[in-house]
Amino acid sequence: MADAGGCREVAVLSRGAESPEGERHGLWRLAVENPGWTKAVAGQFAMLRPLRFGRELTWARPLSLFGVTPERVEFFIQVAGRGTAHLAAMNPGDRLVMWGPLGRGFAVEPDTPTLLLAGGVGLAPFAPYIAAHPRPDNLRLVFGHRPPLAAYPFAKMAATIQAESFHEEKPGDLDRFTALLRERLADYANGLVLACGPRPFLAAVADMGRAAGARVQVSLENRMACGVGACLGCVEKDAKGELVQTCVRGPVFWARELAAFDGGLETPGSREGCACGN
Amino acid sequence: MADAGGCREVAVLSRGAESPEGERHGLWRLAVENPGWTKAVAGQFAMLRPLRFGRELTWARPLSLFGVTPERVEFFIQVAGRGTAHLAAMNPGDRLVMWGPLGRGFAVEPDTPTLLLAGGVGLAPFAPYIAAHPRPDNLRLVFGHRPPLAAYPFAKMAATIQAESFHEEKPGDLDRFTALLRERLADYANGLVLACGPRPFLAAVADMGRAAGARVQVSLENRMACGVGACLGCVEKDAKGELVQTCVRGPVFWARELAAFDGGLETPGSREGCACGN
Amino acid sequence: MRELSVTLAGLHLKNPVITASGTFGYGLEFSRYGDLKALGGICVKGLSLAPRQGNPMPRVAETPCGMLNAIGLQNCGVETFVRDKLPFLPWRDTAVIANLYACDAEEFAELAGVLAAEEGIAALEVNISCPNVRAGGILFGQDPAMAARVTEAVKKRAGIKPVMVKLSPNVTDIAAVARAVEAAGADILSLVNTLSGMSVDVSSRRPRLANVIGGLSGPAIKPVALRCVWQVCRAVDIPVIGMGGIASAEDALEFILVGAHAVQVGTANFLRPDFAFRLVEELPPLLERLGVSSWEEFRGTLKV
Amino acid sequence: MRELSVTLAGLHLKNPVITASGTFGYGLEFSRYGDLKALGGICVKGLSLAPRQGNPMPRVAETPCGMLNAIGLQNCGVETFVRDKLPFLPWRDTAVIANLYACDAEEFAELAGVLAAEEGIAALEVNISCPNVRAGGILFGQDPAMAARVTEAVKKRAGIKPVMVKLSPNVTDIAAVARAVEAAGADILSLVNTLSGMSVDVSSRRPRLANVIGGLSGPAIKPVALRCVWQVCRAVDIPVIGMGGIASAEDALEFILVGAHAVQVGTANFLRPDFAFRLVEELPPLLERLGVSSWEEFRGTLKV
Ligand SMILES: Cc1cc2nc3c(=O)[nH]c(=O)nc-3n(C[C@H](O)[C@H](O)[C@H](O)COP(=O)(O)OP(=O)(O)OC[C@H]3O[C@@H](n4cnc5c(N)ncnc54)[C@H](O)[C@@H]3O)c2cc1C
Ligand SMILES: Cc1cc2nc3c(=O)[nH]c(=O)nc-3n(C[C@H](O)[C@H](O)[C@H](O)COP(=O)(O)OP(=O)(O)OC[C@H]3O[C@@H](n4cnc5c(N)ncnc54)[C@H](O)[C@@H]3O)c2cc1C
Ligand SMILES: Cc1cc2nc3c(=O)[nH]c(=O)nc-3n(C[C@H](O)[C@H](O)[C@H](O)COP(=O)(O)O)c2cc1C
Ligand SMILES: Cc1cc2nc3c(=O)[nH]c(=O)nc-3n(C[C@H](O)[C@H](O)[C@H](O)COP(=O)(O)O)c2cc1C
Ligand code: FES
Ligand code: FES
Repeated sequence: MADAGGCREVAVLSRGAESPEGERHGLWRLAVENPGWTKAVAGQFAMLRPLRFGRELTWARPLSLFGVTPERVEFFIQVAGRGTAHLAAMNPGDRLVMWGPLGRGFAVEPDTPTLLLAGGVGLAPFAPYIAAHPRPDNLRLVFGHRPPLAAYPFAKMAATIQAESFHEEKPGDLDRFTALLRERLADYANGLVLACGPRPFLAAVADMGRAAGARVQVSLENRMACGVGACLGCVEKDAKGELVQTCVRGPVFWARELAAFDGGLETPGSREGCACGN
Repeated sequence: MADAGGCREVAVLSRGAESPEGERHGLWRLAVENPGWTKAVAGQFAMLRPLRFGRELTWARPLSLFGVTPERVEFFIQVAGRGTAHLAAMNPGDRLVMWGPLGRGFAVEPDTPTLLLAGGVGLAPFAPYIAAHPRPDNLRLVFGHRPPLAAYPFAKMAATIQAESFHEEKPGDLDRFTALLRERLADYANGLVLACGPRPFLAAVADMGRAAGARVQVSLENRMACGVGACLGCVEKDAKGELVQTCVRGPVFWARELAAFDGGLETPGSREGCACGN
Repeated sequence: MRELSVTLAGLHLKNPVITASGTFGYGLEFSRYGDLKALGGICVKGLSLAPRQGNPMPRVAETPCGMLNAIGLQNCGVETFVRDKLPFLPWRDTAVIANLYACDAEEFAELAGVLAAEEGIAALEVNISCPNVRAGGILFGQDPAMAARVTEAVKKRAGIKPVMVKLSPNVTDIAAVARAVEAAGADILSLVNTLSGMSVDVSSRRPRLANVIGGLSGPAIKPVALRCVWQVCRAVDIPVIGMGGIASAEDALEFILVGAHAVQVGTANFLRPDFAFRLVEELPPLLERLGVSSWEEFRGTLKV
Repeated sequence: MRELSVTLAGLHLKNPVITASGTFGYGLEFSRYGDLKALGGICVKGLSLAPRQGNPMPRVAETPCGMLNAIGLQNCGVETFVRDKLPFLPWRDTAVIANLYACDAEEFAELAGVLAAEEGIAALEVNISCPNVRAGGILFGQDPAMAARVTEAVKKRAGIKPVMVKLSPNVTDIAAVARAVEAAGADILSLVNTLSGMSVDVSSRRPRLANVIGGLSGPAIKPVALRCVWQVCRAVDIPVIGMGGIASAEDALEFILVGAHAVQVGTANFLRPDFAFRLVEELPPLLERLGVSSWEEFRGTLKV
């Protein structure tokens, strides 16, 4: 009935932190059975719903693909609330419902110098991106983080491409990080810039990237209920003013495609709405 | 603030079935930390609410005390629905909220010949009853069950008192079991009869016990939300026509105290009620 | 029980499972997760004459055993739907039900006229759980007279299509609204729409929905929905389609037991996108276990 | 934030946590689980003039994130309460609020008269979420005029006791009822009472409550309750006490944020009998974390 890319109940294969620091800061890897996915692109995501959610937690949680092999699908999770706390506490054999791979991933242009910009758990999609890229020498990663570096899978990624990290510890650090990003972006006129992280980070990257003449993609983390384009809960205004579902038209967009990132003034949401819950 | 008999969060110490048959039929022992209970009487119960109920399962579940030592409180659980399924799947270290000991237990009359009648998981309170009784030679147990005998802690109990079991397998068996009960009850004119099990079983025992001239106590398993006498959800009509909370006035009652078991015609519930949920 | 099909007021469903409006997109979004032909019916997202953008973000929030939404009826407009979506739906096998939203009775009628002409549309579902913009924002479905007026207007233009009116639970007396709508010519009633609700974040001191108020759906509301369906089934003679919080085959049968002919499943499609397909498959074994031999033998047989 | 106390219409509470009627017995049932003196207030089980037996069993059913009840207002009668229960409650420290139930306005007034004379009673809470037996079963709280009449009748006999009217959410327009009750002289409003709901068992084909219909409470209803409190706080000038589904300190503050002066906790007392006592203890650290320095600074400051 449903194809191999459909919705399946799968078991957890393993769960573990990158290091004791990861454990302490609620950063976990989770590997689950691969239900038969053959094609997946870095930047795509899956919806995961542990059976233990019961009826109390309604929605599955969207997570970026962190690794896909014929046997397993991997995720890298930061505990942010009740759902991710459940996910990060799953043990081998525990079962969850999963659907994916979903949405559109990052552009791959083997011969274009490509700058990867990650904030926090936004590092996740770049692991498979780097692994699948035909010309790792064309890639460069800048990673900003608050928990200690050892909590992240940064070292492995830095082993194959040029990579640097920035530890944000005190308030003033943010400005220094932004300065670092601007400096790096300056080298990417006509280059490709891929960004994943908190929304203010994406906004800053889009602005500075535009200024630098780079082509920028951002990966959005809008709140999602269905992940398949049906609920219209995750929409984002595109540059034409249309509201598009980030779960199917994204989560990765060209920054210039989106009203909030295209450099124009951000238009407030439509106000024609309706008081009924429909 | 709360005394030692109050409400406490405790950890599971161990969980296990009596035998593989017990496991197969969803019959489990659960031992949890003793939060400081010093006095407890067989027939009393506790309310147990695993933290994992979250907000989805509203009520704690009432379970008879199956054993109390200074270190642990034990229960014997039959999986009947979602709550008991959660309870029966708890692992050492898992936490639950527990309050008790609650209600009134069985009468102990050391020198009176006492017949214990248990149906299924209704066997649970008789384990501590037997263990605490000063004159086990005055006790006799008849135990009716559907899952195999090995699923229950019967053997241990039968080692200290006179005990027999009856395996109900086919429809006709119920009549033979009733006949056996009637035969045993005949020896207890002026004796004490304590019964715990499904309601129809209790009704039959009360009827036959009265006919035999025995003094009968029954332990009720009415649906309970609070366990402390506050919600008025668990009430039972007493012989005077008053509705009393089984959680505080019971769960153990003299059969003659209750309208449904005193041999009179069962009066239908009051119909003065109110359509509002209050 | 072999025969799952049910026909109500001329609307034939191969089984009583319909996906609820706004929770199943235009249907096609789910074709990857099951065979759309297996469903009894598909109610598409509320359609208006012109395309609508809906409310600002955030529009959805999770709540205990449920969710709030204030999508604001974003949709592609009836024209685009008819041209770009409907042809790709398996409407010869599965009843495609158009859910109608408009700001006044005239607009409702016009919308009905457009859809009445479409072979692929099996029935019209009139969503009266929305504010009457002309009447100061009170919902059509909260006033029996207004609800009746919309029903009449739609009925006049619906041609042979069965007209189903979808009731709001946010009323003092849902049976009164149901009776008014029945008297106005509705062929079928569907209920309930969402409960009016709200959620706030104490840290940011902001509402979790930009619209402040939204609609509560999911298992949390099932007891209210079931009560409404029970009351309406006793109040009217036309068939009723029940919904609200259905998250299992048992839940679906609860609605049939109190008198509904069919059910819609909404929020559960978000629990897993193959939910409705699985529900269709879970019904026969459950009916078997319960010893039910036909819908007639089971429907409305609650022992009270 | 050190000072948790709040005074509304002359009713002084040492903190804004009140246990809700029908979920905390007569208070004494909980003395084993905490110090009753630590609570802001205790609303006792609905009292009527004569003792009542209530509805037949079963009277309670569990639902997703909530429960249904149809106790039918079983209570020992006002006389027994005043004689046998009230003297043992710590009413000098904790506001003891009497919840009143009656079948018509006259009976309500009589009940108010009895309680007005009792020093130990801090306020009267009038439960109008019950059928007016004389008016064919419609609830007092579903009709603004009837609700106003009961309020007036009680107010006349209440002497100096603040009169709090408890609203039902089962209405089309709760703000209209609130305004009517305010105009009739109510000093405080409390809301919400339970949502009308139902649950059935498909195997036995029976309702899970003997009374068929009952009241839904617990976390499931919180979004509806919060919406009602928000709407009422914007509609009236008298203080409001919010309730419905509160199961954490955050939940309690949500109600204050939308404008309530205090909260009641009901079903959560069944989650664990020390719930209300713990809630009182959890408020100060949470307020600290949120940087709230006084109730005035926080109450009703939702940013919309
Ligand atoms: C396409 C996509 C890919 C993502 N990839 C990853 C990843 O690889 N690793 C990772 O740790 N996190 C990822 N996230 C974020 C992750 O989904 C959220 O942190 C998670 O859903 C929060 O759920 P919760 O129950 O733990 O928190 P909640 O208690 O529900 O909320 C905590 C915070 O998260 C926000 N939030 C809640 N639900 C969602 C949702 N469905 N989507 C986005 N935000 C939400 C809330 O508004 C709140 O601010 C991704 C999100 C998206 C949309
Ligand atoms: C004083 C007392 C002592 C008990 N001792 C034991 C014991 O030692 N071992 C044991 O296995 N069981 C015992 N029970 C029964 C046990 O509490 C129920 O089986 C359990 O609550 C059912 O919960 P559930 O979620 O698994 O089932 P549900 O899915 O809630 O319901 C399954 C069935 O149990 C009934 N039921 C639901 N809730 C309750 C409730 N709170 N009380 C009684 N019946 C209920 C339902 O009506 C239904 O028929 C006792 C009950 C009481 C009142
Ligand atoms: C995100 C969302 C969007 C909805 N949109 C519509 C709509 O456009 N028209 C409509 O009549 N009902 C709409 N509804 C209401 C559902 O169709 C259904 O009546 C309600 O959700 C209750 O059912 P449930 O608990 O199974 O979800 C919507 C519900 C949700 C959750
Ligand atoms: C078992 C039970 C009995 C109740 N009895 C009364 C009552 O006698 N009078 C009254 O005004 N409200 C009564 N209520 C309603 C509660 O006081 C409260 O308004 C409602 O449960 C919503 O709050 P909650 O979700 O915190 O429980 C009762 C509620 C429950 C669950
Ligand atoms: S998450 Fe539902 S449309 Fe994108
Ligand atoms: S269980 Fe609440 S009164 Fe007995």
